[in-house]
Amino acid sequence: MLSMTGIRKEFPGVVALDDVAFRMFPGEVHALMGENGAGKSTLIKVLTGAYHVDAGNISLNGSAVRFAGPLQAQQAGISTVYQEVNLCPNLSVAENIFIGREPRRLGRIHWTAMKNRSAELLRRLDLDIDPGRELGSCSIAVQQLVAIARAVDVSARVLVLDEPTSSLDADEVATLFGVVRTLRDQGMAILFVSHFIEQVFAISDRMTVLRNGKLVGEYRASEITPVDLVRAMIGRELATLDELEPPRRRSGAGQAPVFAATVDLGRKGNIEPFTLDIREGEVVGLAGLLGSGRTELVRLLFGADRADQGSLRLGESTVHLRSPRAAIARGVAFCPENRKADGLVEDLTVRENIVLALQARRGWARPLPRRRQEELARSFIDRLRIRPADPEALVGNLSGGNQQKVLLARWLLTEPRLLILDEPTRGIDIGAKAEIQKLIAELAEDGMAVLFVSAELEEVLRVSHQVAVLRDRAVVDRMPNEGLTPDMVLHTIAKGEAA
Amino acid sequence: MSPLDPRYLPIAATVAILLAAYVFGVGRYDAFSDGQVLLNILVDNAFLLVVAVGMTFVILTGGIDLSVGSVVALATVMCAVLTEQAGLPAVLVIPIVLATGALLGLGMGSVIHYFEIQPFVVTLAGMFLARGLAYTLSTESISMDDGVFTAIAQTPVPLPGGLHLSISATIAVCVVLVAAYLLHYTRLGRTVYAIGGNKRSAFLMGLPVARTRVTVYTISGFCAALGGVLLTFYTLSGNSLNAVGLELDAIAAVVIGGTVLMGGFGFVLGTVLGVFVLGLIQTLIIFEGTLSSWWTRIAIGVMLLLFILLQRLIVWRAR
Amino acid sequence: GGSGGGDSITLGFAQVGAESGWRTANTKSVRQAARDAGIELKFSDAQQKQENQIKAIRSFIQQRVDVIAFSPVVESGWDTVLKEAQRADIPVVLTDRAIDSPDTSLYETFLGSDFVEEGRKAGRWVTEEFGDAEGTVRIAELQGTTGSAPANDRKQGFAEVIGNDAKYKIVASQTGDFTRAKGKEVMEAFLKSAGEIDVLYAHNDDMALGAIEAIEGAGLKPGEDIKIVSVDGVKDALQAAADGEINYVVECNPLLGPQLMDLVKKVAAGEQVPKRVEVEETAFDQQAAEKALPDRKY
Amino acid sequence: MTVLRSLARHRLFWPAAVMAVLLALNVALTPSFFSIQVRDGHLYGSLIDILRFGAPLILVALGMTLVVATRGIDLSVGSVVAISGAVACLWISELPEQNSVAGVLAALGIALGVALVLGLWNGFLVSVIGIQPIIATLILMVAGRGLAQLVTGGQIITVNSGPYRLLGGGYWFGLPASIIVALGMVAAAALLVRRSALGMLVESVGGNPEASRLAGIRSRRILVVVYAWCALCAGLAGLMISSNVSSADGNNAGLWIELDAILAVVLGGTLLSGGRFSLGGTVLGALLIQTLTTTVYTLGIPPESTLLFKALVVTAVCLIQSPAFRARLSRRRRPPAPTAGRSQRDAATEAEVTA
Ligand SMILES: Nc1ncnc2c1ncn2[C@@H]1O[C@H](COP(=O)(O)OP(=O)(O)OP(=O)(O)O)[C@@H](O)[C@H]1O
Ligand SMILES: Nc1ncnc2c1ncn2[C@@H]1O[C@H](COP(=O)(O)OP(=O)(O)OP(=O)(O)O)[C@@H](O)[C@H]1O
Ligand SMILES: [Mg+2]
Ligand SMILES: [Mg+2]
Repeated sequence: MLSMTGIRKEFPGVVALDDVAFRMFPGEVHALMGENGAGKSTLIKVLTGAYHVDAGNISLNGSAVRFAGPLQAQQAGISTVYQEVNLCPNLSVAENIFIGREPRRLGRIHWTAMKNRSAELLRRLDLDIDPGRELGSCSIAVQQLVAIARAVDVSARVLVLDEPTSSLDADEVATLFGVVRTLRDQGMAILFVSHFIEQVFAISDRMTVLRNGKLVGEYRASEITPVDLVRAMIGRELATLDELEPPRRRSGAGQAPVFAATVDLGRKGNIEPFTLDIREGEVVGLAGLLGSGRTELVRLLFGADRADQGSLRLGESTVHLRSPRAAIARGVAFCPENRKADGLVEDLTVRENIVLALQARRGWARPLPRRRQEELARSFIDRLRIRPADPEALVGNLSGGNQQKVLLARWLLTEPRLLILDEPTRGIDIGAKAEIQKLIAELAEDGMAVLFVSAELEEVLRVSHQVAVLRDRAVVDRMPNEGLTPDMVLHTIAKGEAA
Repeated sequence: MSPLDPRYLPIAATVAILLAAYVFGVGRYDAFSDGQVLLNILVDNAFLLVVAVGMTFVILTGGIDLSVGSVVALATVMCAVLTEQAGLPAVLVIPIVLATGALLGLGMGSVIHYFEIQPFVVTLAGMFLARGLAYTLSTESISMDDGVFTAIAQTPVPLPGGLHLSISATIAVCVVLVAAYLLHYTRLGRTVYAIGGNKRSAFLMGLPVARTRVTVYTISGFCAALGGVLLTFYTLSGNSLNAVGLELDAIAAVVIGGTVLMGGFGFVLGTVLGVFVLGLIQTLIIFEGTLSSWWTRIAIGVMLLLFILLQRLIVWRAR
Repeated sequence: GGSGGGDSITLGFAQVGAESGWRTANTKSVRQAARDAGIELKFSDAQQKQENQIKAIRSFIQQRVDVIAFSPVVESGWDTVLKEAQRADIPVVLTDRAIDSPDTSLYETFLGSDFVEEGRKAGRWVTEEFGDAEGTVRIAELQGTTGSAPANDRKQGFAEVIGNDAKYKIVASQTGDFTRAKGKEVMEAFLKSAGEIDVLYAHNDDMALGAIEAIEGAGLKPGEDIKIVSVDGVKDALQAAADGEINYVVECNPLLGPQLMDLVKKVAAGEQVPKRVEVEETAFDQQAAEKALPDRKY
Repeated sequence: MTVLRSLARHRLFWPAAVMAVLLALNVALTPSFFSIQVRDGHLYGSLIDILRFGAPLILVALGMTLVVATRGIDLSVGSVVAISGAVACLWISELPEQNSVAGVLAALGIALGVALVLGLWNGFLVSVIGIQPIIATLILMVAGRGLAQLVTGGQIITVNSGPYRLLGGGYWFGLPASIIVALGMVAAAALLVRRSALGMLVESVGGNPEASRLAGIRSRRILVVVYAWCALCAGLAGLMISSNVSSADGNNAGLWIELDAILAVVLGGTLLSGGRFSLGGTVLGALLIQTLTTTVYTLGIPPESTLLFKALVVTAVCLIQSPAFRARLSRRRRPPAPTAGRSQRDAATEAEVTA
């Protein structure tokens, strides 16, 4: 139904796609796989006309097409969720879903109908939020779901989903897959990108693997094993997938001194007062459902939002954080979930983004020597495998996963005493993810306190010594990670009290 | 606090301050309570209002249009030259002038969008161009005694209570209503907001970014030309030195009205209030009538500051 | 007259702005004279914008002042608002600049100077000075702000006079925006690109003063190598004339406050006044400048 | 060839090329245009004039560059120019001995001090109160002009002070002092910004304010510093302008210079949406504008057509600088060549947005 052949796309200095072929069939889910920077998103943008293609052919239903822009692609029945949430933060949720095809009456936009219909659509995705709410104030996960809601509503023939699940938890993923399967059964062709191997195998019928902008191969899901798939992606031999994954943590840290402790810290309208302590050398994972307040909790600890009640002790002194700067000065680092809005400065280079926090702490008068900056940048480029491995590349030009690595590098570099990571592995490929998990373990071993947030419960359980559970913006439980299984945690979440 | 949508807070704040300033004026100056004083703010600023409404569209997309003042001047000169010197009838002249403004806007919008040049420079070049064209047409100021222009200029629109508006002011009110409708109830309007929120996202969402951006500058050019026509009614003359620096007044009105210069947030109603703020400041100063030239400027600056500080304060408190 | 406050006269005065020292002297004179004459003055500064002036006049009407006076920013475009004044029975006095309305009933009288005549005076001086010079007389002209009435008129008057003889040639003409800094900058460029220059005609003194510095910088003697004639007659210019750097200054008198107040009183009392009153103005050569210098106030 | 091509890729190549064309135009009309003579022991010539009259604009634009890099804009520079000149001249005119160096230095110090205070005020409004920069500085633009007139009493204050003349109209080592001062400031700024971390932090604050806050950058302080610096530059430019004509004109000094300054910044390749900035580009932009002005004089373009000419040149510079425009031009002839340079990403992604 849709086929692309001989696709080539060059950016200044980088060949992002080189002679790539890709095809889709109605009633099938086709997964596009590859490491960070392999060219998946670029292929999608080439398909929808968001990028001009340098060479190659695209045909839809047998006739050659070349879209001048996403508008045309949409009109031709291709509906897309791009990787970075590409919505308008200043508009309401409902508008983001319907803009461009608002329900109208007598030629004017019918606002009530729009609100009602979007509420309905959101319910279909199990999302209960006010359609009138400004999108920018919603968490990344919600934004991702809104983008999906926007895409699935069109009477499209092709649905393209670029990492739609990167910040969704298991429940939402299940809901999404339900929707996707229905659409597939109605004969829609679906392109799906994800770094979660299990998800890919759970949903897709066919897979295409890219590596370094080149086509590796196309496989039927039933004819390939996860190990082979990963091997195709990373291009090296693997015995088992476990080779990539570090062993699971057990509760440790024992009786090391407490580094951070809150007593009834809270903020009206954001998060209920909570009491939590984190020891040096201990990784505390935060588990909870979408909107349970994990992000809000960690923002309070970092002073990104100001607490209006309770107290916080960092190290030896009780502090009242008025700004992130105050937190940083006391050895706290915070890697935010929304890398685009809160994290990276896209106009600056990889090097500059990496040293930014360190430089901010030193103040403007004591610049890091250029040579030192390069050393630091290079060491993280190597460790986290940032591609392209060029410290002078502009961060805005990097692929999503690589951007995330840069952000992470910035905070690892500051060598904090408490490292807060909000969805640090969002959009990162399995190889690098394992690397990061290993790194966290090492850091903790060296005495760093870590607060770890992830929508992927597995991951939380793998890296943390302790798991704190949130529900309805309150901390409901905290348990040592001994023999914990995802089900046990989910049970706690569901019940809203200690298991 | 009442559950007022935070987006409307700046507007509510501005209304409150405007009221306070008005009450202050009524208490201090005898003739101030005359309802005509308020209406005159509208009558005297009708052209600014129209220009500012056009500017609102542009700023909402995150752009800026510096050419409006010059386009206003060009429009007045064109009106005068075409009627007085070329002898064309007003019914022909006015459409020609409006089309010229729209065309200039269209040109600038196209260059801005298709060649990706910053709006600031393009419209600055447009500003030079329009003023240069006005000079080329005439460096003298030209009086007009065309029947239609005179009639429109001098026919008051009676209101109850012995008050009256001008036809220009009525046109300005219509423009405001049309603009509010466009922005709130049409796809064009919503796309304007979307582009202001994030141009790239708007593009990826499949919105007609190119068309909308060009349209927005066309609207602004049209509004500027219309403002020029209204100014021609107002002064019954054409003068190439008209409206120097008007672009700043227009931008100020838009921004005081709560529209964010980066785009994406704001309302036409805010712009109306912004124009009223500027007009009221001026009226207060004229009524005071004792300030020297420099104290006049200082007072304008200080009152502007007060308005904005109060606005911020109210918004802060309410949050 | 209106029904303003009791027995004293209220005068609404809408000034152009404060764009030059000349204008400020004009404003000061009006204020001082109003105070001396016991007239209550409502003053408004239009910042060079006609719209603002119209607004001011409108608000004067609202406030029912007894007399309105204003220096129009431009000549045209006053009919509507002046009709309103007429309807409200408030007499209007024009100062400094005239308006071109055919309906002269809209104002009682005009008090001010004739810019075209000033240009002619400058031109006449040039023709006298170079009457018997051989060959072409090469003239550089520093114009005022493009499109402004004094610039247009002074240019026109000057051109009228020198246009009679082909030997006078304007070899360079550019706007200096009525300021010293621009006058200097433009003159520097003239000196390099326009070749020999015999006379400089500046539309106001400030540009001439700036040009003098440029001429000196080029190693020439202002007033000798290049003759200079300018308009206005501010103190610094008379000083320069006395020092031999400017040859001729055409006066444009800003001090019309006392004359204005006389007219205002008469108009308010309903007396008949002449439709046009000229301000007393002269012109200075270098000797006259030296003599006038001690009592120059502006 | 390759050298040429890599030169052509440099983002300042095109403005520089336009400037060269303008200069060539001048030479064609006035053959002596490039000649630089030594007169009374100092350099004299049209090129020197361009630098000399361009010096104040360079200064103002220099300050403006950093403000623009933080996503701001400073409309008040014109007023600051007027105020600082007025303050200095007022002070000097009241000295018993106008030629006293100490007195003049004090005047300069006070004037710059006042400018600094005004800059701090702008910075305060923008960073602490959180007013949008264009409005915050509009306040000072309006009121500041009034302040300048208040200081001068609406008249022109003429001073007669040798030492004061030096700054704007005098010569050091045969070179106009204003050029030396302006270049000195440019060098100082470049050093300050690129040798310290200030430049990077400014670009970060301009590029993404929220991310910068979360990275622990003191954005407020940086904003204040930047506005203060901008006002300081404007103040110095004001001194230069007033010293050049030995007088202070509170009404007209620096009128509309903010537009020229912003234009210089933008022509120099800095985006008004903040982020990356280029001091060298700004200097080039300012010189381009001054060359344009001078060209108008030498070509003898009548004042009523000056603006048309300016519109033409500005449009030409912008178009030729725009990668999209060049791509469109060359797409007609041959397949597109990849554009390179500073705004790689912008060039690439924006081109897509345009489609
Ligand atoms: N606008 C651009 N300019 C320059 N290079 C780009 C641009 N966009 C993408 N690239 C480069 O193209 C390559 C492919 O990027 P792409 O975003 O397609 O990767 P991806 O497979 O989606 O990776 P991820 O899993 O991290 O999202 C990367 O090397 C990236 O640096
Ligand atoms: N279902 C929901 N209903 C209402 N508000 C929600 C919901 N989900 C998220 N939000 C809002 O989104 C914002 C972000 O929530 P927060 O990011 O703290 O949640 P989280 O636990 O980090 O979840 P996420 O997985 O979405 O990141 C909060 O303002 C929260 O109120
Ligand atoms: Mg991707
Ligand atoms: Mg979260």
